Amino acid sequence: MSQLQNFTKGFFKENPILVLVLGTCPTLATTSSALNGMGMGIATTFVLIGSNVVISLLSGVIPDKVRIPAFIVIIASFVTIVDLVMQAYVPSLYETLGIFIPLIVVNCIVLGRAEAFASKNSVLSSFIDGLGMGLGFTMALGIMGSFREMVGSGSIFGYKFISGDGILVFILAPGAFWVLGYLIAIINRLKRT
Amino acid sequence: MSNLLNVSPSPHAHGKETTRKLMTGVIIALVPALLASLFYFGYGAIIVTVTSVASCLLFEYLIQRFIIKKPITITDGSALVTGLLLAFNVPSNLPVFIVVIGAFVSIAVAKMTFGGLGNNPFNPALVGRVFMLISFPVQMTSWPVPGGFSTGYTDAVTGATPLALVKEGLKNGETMQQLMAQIPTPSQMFLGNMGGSLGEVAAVALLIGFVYLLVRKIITWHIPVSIIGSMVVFTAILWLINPEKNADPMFHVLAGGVLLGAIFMATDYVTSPMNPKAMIIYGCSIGILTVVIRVWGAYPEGVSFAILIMNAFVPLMNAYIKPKRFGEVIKNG
Amino acid sequence: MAKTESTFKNMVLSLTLISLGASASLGFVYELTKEPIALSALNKKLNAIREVVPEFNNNPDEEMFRLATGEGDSLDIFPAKKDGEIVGYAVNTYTNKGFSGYINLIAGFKPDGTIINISVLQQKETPGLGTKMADPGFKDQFIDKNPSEFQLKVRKDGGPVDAITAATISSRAFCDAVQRAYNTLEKGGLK
Amino acid sequence: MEYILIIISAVFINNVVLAQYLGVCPFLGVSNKVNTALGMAGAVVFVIVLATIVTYLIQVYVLDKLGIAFMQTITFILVIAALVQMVEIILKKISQPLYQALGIFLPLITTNCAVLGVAILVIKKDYNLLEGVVFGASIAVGFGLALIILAGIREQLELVDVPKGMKGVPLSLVIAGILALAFMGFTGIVK
Amino acid sequence: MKTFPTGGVHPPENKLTSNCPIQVLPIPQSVAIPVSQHIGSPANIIVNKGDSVKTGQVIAESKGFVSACIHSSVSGKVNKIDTVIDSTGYRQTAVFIDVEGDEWVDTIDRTDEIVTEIKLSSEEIIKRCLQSGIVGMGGATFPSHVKLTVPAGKKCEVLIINGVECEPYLTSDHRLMLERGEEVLIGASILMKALNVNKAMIGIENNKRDAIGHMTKLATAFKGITVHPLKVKYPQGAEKQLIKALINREVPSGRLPLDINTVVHNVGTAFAVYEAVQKNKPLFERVVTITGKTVSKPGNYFVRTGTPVSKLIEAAGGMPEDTGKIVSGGPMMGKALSSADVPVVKGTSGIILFPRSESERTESKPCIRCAKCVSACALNLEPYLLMTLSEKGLFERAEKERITDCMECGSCSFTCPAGRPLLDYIRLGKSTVIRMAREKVVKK
Amino acid sequence: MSSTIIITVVSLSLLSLFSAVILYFIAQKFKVFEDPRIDEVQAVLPAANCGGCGFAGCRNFAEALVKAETFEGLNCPVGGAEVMGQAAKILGKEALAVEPTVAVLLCNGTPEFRPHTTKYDGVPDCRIAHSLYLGETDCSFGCMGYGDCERACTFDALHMDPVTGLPVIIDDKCTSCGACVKACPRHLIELRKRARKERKLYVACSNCDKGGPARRACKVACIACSKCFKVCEFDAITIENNLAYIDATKCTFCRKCVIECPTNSILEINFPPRKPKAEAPAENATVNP
Ligand SMILES: Cc1cc2nc3c(=O)[nH]c(=O)nc-3n(C[C@H](O)[C@H](O)[C@H](O)COP(=O)(O)O)c2cc1C
Ligand SMILES: Cc1cc2nc3c(=O)[nH]c(=O)nc-3n(C[C@H](O)[C@H](O)[C@H](O)COP(=O)(O)O)c2cc1C
Ligand SMILES: Cc1cc2nc3c(=O)[nH]c(=O)nc-3n(C[C@H](O)[C@H](O)[C@H](O)COP(=O)(O)O)c2cc1C
Ligand SMILES: Cc1cc2nc3c(=O)[nH]c(=O)nc-3n(C[C@H](O)[C@H](O)[C@H](O)CO)c2cc1C
Ligand code: SF4
Ligand code: SF4
Ligand code: SF4
Ligand code: SF4
Ligand code: FES
Repeated sequence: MSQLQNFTKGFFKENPILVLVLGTCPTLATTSSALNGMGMGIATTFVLIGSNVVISLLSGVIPDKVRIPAFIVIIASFVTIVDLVMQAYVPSLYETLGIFIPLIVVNCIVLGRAEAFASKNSVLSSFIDGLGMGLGFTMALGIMGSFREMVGSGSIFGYKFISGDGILVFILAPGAFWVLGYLIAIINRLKRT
Repeated sequence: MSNLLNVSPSPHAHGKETTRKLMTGVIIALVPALLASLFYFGYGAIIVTVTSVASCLLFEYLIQRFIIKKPITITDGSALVTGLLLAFNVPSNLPVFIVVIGAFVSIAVAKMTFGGLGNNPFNPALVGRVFMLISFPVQMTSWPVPGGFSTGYTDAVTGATPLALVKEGLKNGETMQQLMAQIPTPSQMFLGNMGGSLGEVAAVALLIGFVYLLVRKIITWHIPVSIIGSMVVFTAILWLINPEKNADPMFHVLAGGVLLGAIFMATDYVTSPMNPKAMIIYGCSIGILTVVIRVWGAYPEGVSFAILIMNAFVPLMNAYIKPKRFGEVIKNG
Repeated sequence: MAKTESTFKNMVLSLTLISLGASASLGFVYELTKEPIALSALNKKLNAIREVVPEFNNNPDEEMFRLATGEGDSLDIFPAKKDGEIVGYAVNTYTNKGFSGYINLIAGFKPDGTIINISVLQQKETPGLGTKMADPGFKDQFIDKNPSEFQLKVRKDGGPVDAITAATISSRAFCDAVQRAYNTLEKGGLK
Repeated sequence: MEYILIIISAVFINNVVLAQYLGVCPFLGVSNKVNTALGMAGAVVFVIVLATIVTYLIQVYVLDKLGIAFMQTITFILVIAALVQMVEIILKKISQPLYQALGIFLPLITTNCAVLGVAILVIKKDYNLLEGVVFGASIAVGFGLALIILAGIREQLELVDVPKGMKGVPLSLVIAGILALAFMGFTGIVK
Repeated sequence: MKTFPTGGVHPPENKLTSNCPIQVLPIPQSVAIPVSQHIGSPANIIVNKGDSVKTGQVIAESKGFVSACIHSSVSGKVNKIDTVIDSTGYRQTAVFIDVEGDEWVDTIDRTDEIVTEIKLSSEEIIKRCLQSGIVGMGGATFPSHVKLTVPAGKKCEVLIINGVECEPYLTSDHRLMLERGEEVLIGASILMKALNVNKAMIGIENNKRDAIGHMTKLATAFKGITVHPLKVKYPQGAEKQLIKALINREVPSGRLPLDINTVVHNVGTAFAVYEAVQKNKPLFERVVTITGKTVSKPGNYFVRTGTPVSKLIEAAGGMPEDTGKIVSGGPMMGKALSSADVPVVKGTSGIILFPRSESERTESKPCIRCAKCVSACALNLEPYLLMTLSEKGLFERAEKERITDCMECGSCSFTCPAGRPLLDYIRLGKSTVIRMAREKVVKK
Repeated sequence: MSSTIIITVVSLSLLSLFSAVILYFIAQKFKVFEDPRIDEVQAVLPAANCGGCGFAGCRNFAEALVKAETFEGLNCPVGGAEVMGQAAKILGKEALAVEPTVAVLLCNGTPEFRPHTTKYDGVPDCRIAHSLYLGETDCSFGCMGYGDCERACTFDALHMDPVTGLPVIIDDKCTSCGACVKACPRHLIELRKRARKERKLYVACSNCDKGGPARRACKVACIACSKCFKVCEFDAITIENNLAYIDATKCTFCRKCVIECPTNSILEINFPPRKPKAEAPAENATVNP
């Protein structure tokens, strides 16, 4: 696989949310607006890249039996770093994303990539994989966030384009579930044709 | 084709009922309530009803035609029933665009997503209504006061429903006795002279429909009776404990959408249990949940939520509550 | 690359080493971000205060003091000073009467008790209804009003405040919180 | 009363999956059969209660004591991972039937964000140990409730023809959305 | 008025021929007598091509316990032994006889005199039933001697005579009770004697008031026999429902009436038993209703077995132009025939001709989960579920849902507003489940 | 280094140490032995999970293969010899040569040859129609055409021809899994040995009635006249139950029987056209390409 394919697969063919349906919780929770969604996406991307690189570096020395705990430690460190950095420099975003920043650690995408890709591939490939997957994730969150924000509050990236409210349900839980559900259905449909 | 003999497995006879006839029956049963709503809310009621029915039919048609690509079945009448009931569940001055959005959610999300008639686990009209209630709380909770047939559409005088009055009053620390003066009398409520969704106000009209449905054997008594029965029992207990803070059972039954819900919405075949035992459990649960939401929850009215919540349990009930099969118990006689 | 065998020694060793590396770098990042984190927390507070009082050049957070409400608790008062002179007080106030209970506001008062501005810090009201209390459309009606003559009551209760449509309860609660702040200031004699 | 409110709130009003968006992956994944859903629900209750206790103790007696609260994420997840493994083994040893019933779900639980989420929430909400346990158990019960309902509906839908593209995850998500909508009816029962 | 408690439907009765006295259908030129006219193993043919036979002569002997003898219904020459498509829808072995005159076996008492006194003992009666080829005339054609042989350890307390005739259109039992009431009652007494019971109950639906009146009057002369009017409801004639209606006992699932100490026999069977025992006349003739809304001369006929259905149709004024379906039996449980050449057999209770407009099924639409099928099922099964399960091939679950209890009454398909072919699939599931169970036993 | 860092390092290392130790013991104590070859074998199987091998899915079959002494009676019809060879290599066993087969339909009763005598108005399902009666034609053995076999085929190898009403098997796609054979209530589908160029020669009829009724029901029915039996020099033809059958393992494709058959019941498929009198069979052959 060329590095380009390696990079682009995360956007459509193996999009972590829309195709693999991993990491649904942050997807649902943080996409009440486009900015929040993308913030979450970027935080995850950082963790993905970091853990992918480190794991592919260390994969030779980690014995199989402690592979998972070792990966978890590595991932958790990056998550904590993101946590601290965001708290320091983007406090308002940090507050809205709340508990979902530490929860990146259990996001199946991260561990999944570590297991399935980084532990078996070169550092460069792993970096690109992490970047592609992360940006794919960010893109999906961005799409969901923009849609929910547009319909739910009548604004886009915080700029209101209608007076009054949108269709509130879309920024609440039911809207989150529905938008993701139909998005995946559309992707399924596109995939078939 | 030719004049060959037909051969098919038995039975060779079929009853008169068809899906369409049943749906038509429901529509006929809804006519008294529709007339009552015209009488009380004027042409706002017509605008809302027509919009709702038309959009339900249109959305069903469009989805079947262009998305699912299956035979078009809008003539079976189920979308019409959904449209009518959706309209019956909203204030008569609801802006048209909200009605259209609600109809879209009812048909597209709650019904066609699952493949259409017969498959949906949740009552489409109620999904639409709750969606609108949460999305457009302001519009969905300003109720026109009955103003007679010539009431305008947008300029109607609004007021609170009896349930909302009681809820807010109790929250403000008023006693039931003080509130009694503000709410309509039981006979006014029975006839439907109060604020509320356009189809839910006239108890008498709904009961006429109920009798019709029973006589035509479209529904059985189990669900409506157990809903109302359990509500009466539960509210009576609360009322006897503290009549200062709790409304009487009569009020609870007549106010709000209990009758509409119990007779027409909880009984929706598709989303209700399939055997009498389960139906009674389902009905009682709806009754109790309604009271819980009304008395302790944020919403003054809980029927819609209660039915939707119990809809979710219907598949489990169908799977685990079975009728007693004939010959199951070995009787020594 | 030859895989390391899963022996006991290797397992423990590698895991420990990884943890060592991880924790060391974490500790390091923590040290690095400690200060910015504290700073951003402070900034947030100051920004909120800035929103509700005129320009100041002291550090209100450092000069913060508490005043009893008379209801058994106390409120945080942040004095804003320009060149050493009090230009206003930011009062961190609350109410429990919201539709969903607790609401936290910060209200700015001129030394004479006139409301400068109000900012909602925390609330759990219903989206689309109670949440509108943070919109200018509602809260701006309080600006430049002095609670001594401007009764903090909604129209339904006979006051001059226009309640949010279909959210009288939240509006009432809002008034209640502001009233509490005003009362506290008044009692503290700072008015 | 306090506890009852915690229970009602966690099970119905702030249901983990339907309102807090935690544990959505297993909610979607293990909900095709009522029986499996029951097994999973049991396993989650068990693990969450255990994890809540252990992480609570670690937070209070290690992290807070040593002033390294920022290490919460990494320690919690390690502890949970190890705990789940241990539970699996012990279960295998002491009760084969129980292992058979719950065992297969245990590995799934490590990456269930509900477990870590609850552990963190308990600390965030400043619960004491008992409250934390009750809260955790109720969250798990809420998870189980949502899971079983969805499984029931999906089992029924297995028997009818749903549009092809909607089959599986999309349909489950739409159902979850409607369930979330329905559960909003409980709003306000606990303030 | 008594009836069974749950389920049931009320199809339009259409009993067009209830006032048509039974006529005798002329003997046709040739007959084809299938050797399997009953449940159980087919009989062994004992005649050869070219043999001359007399009316009432045995042409095939019963083979095994559950089997019945077959008698020639005419006199004449055996033309061939070949296959004929019968009401099972398949080709079956049959004896083809060219009719010559009508010469009866001399042991048969051909007088009109009614013999009241029962001379034979219990064992002799059972033996006579076997020899005379008596099978259940209520539809299942189960060899009657088997039902009369009460196994050791079991006891019959009450005999139930099934005069319900709950199927629409059919009137053969009705006419038989009206015209041969006394013989039926003597037949019932014979059955009582064979079963060693002293109580018999005759259940008749209330749409046959004249028969109820007539039988009640006659029954006063018979000790232990009572007549019970029943509310009109399909499938009251099914034995489990009839027992429930009459004596309020439920036959346990998968068991026989005898397990709750009853035996059910049809009135036609009682009449055949009378003729066999008192007149020594084997079963080669029966009452058949020929009817249909478009039929010009519907009526009830005594028909010799082996007579092609077309002869009966001729007698009724010929086949109407627009006939779309010929059904043997009632509209609810009867079999559609693939041609009019099918021979009348012992179990043929009626032939109904449906006009084309009534012979097509309605389109099958999605189930609206109205539960009407559930409330129509007299056995409290859940037809909608059974259908789906067997449609999707989930036979194990279908078995758990007791698909094998289904008696195939068709009430569910009849009521379904969506026109779903419930019973078609349930039947498929039921037979598959039974086959699977049998295979399991064989494997073990 | 500040104290925080030290505390951090120490505590986390201890924690990791602790969990590593535990995990080690866990791994040691509770090893579950599962033959790794099962996975390997499963990996080479086609993953169609069609059950054609007689086991409940590919994994079960892999287990059976690993356990089995010899491969006798074990075959994956979908993967064929190739896959069985690979599996044999993994397990170090001998793969038995299994002759590749393909599904053929033993009925050629198109409406042209077999007129309809009734109209079936029940559920379009062969099993249901079969249990009801002999079918829309007078042949109680022939294809009813409601496509149970088509629905059973997971490889898209079998389709109902709307004109003939008979299933058509696409040789290339058929994996000879046998699902259709099991599905057909009339046992009309046979798995026959595959021959060069997909040639086939067989009696396309299953009618066990005697000649008269058989012929009346269908013009191309086998009437068991024995002409083919007599002409066959290789003992490939047997006649039983009023029906001729050609044993594919004995048949040499000499095609003499085809000419003999008075009712054209024997189909020859994928043969080069005959020179002199090709009309009758060729016309037949077009029905079932
Ligand atoms: C689900 C729901 C949520 C509500 N949320 C609020 C709220 O957040 N704030 C509020 O003041 N009223 C809220 N209300 C409305 C109150 O119950 C009450 O009806 C309203 O405050 C009366 O105000 P009005 O007189 O302005 O209509 C809500 C009502 C419902 C049904
Ligand atoms: C396999 C089988 C065995 C039966 N065995 C007996 C029996 O031993 N004794 C008896 O009285 N009836 C027996 N019956 C007759 C049934 O009780 C019943 O009368 C008969 O099947 C006709 O009933 P139906 O027309 O309601 O289907 C048997 C029936 C079947 C199908
Ligand atoms: C659905 C159903 C309806 C039946 N209706 C009648 C009926 O109307 N009259 C009748 O004599 N037998 C009817 N039978 C057959 C009876 O169950 C029973 O087999 C019969 O009365 C036994 O008597 P026999 O063995 O003398 O035929 C029906 C059976 C079924 C399953
Ligand atoms: C008795 C009865 C009640 C019904 N109630 C509703 C209802 O409450 N809401 C609705 O959308 N459709 C209702 N329908 C129509 C129809 O069943 C419904 O649209 C299906 O849920 C769509 O699959 C009803 C139909 C009947 C026969
Ligand atoms: S045919 Fe079977 S399932 Fe249907 S109503 Fe009759 S007994 Fe019940
Ligand atoms: S009667 Fe028909 S539509 Fe109603 S539940 Fe039964 S199968 Fe479904
Ligand atoms: S045609 Fe038959 S044998 Fe061939 S693949 Fe399809 S189902 Fe299997
Ligand atoms: S071959 Fe068999 S299964 Fe296929 S259509 Fe013909 S009868 Fe049906
Ligand atoms: S992201 Fe929450 S469980 Fe997977």
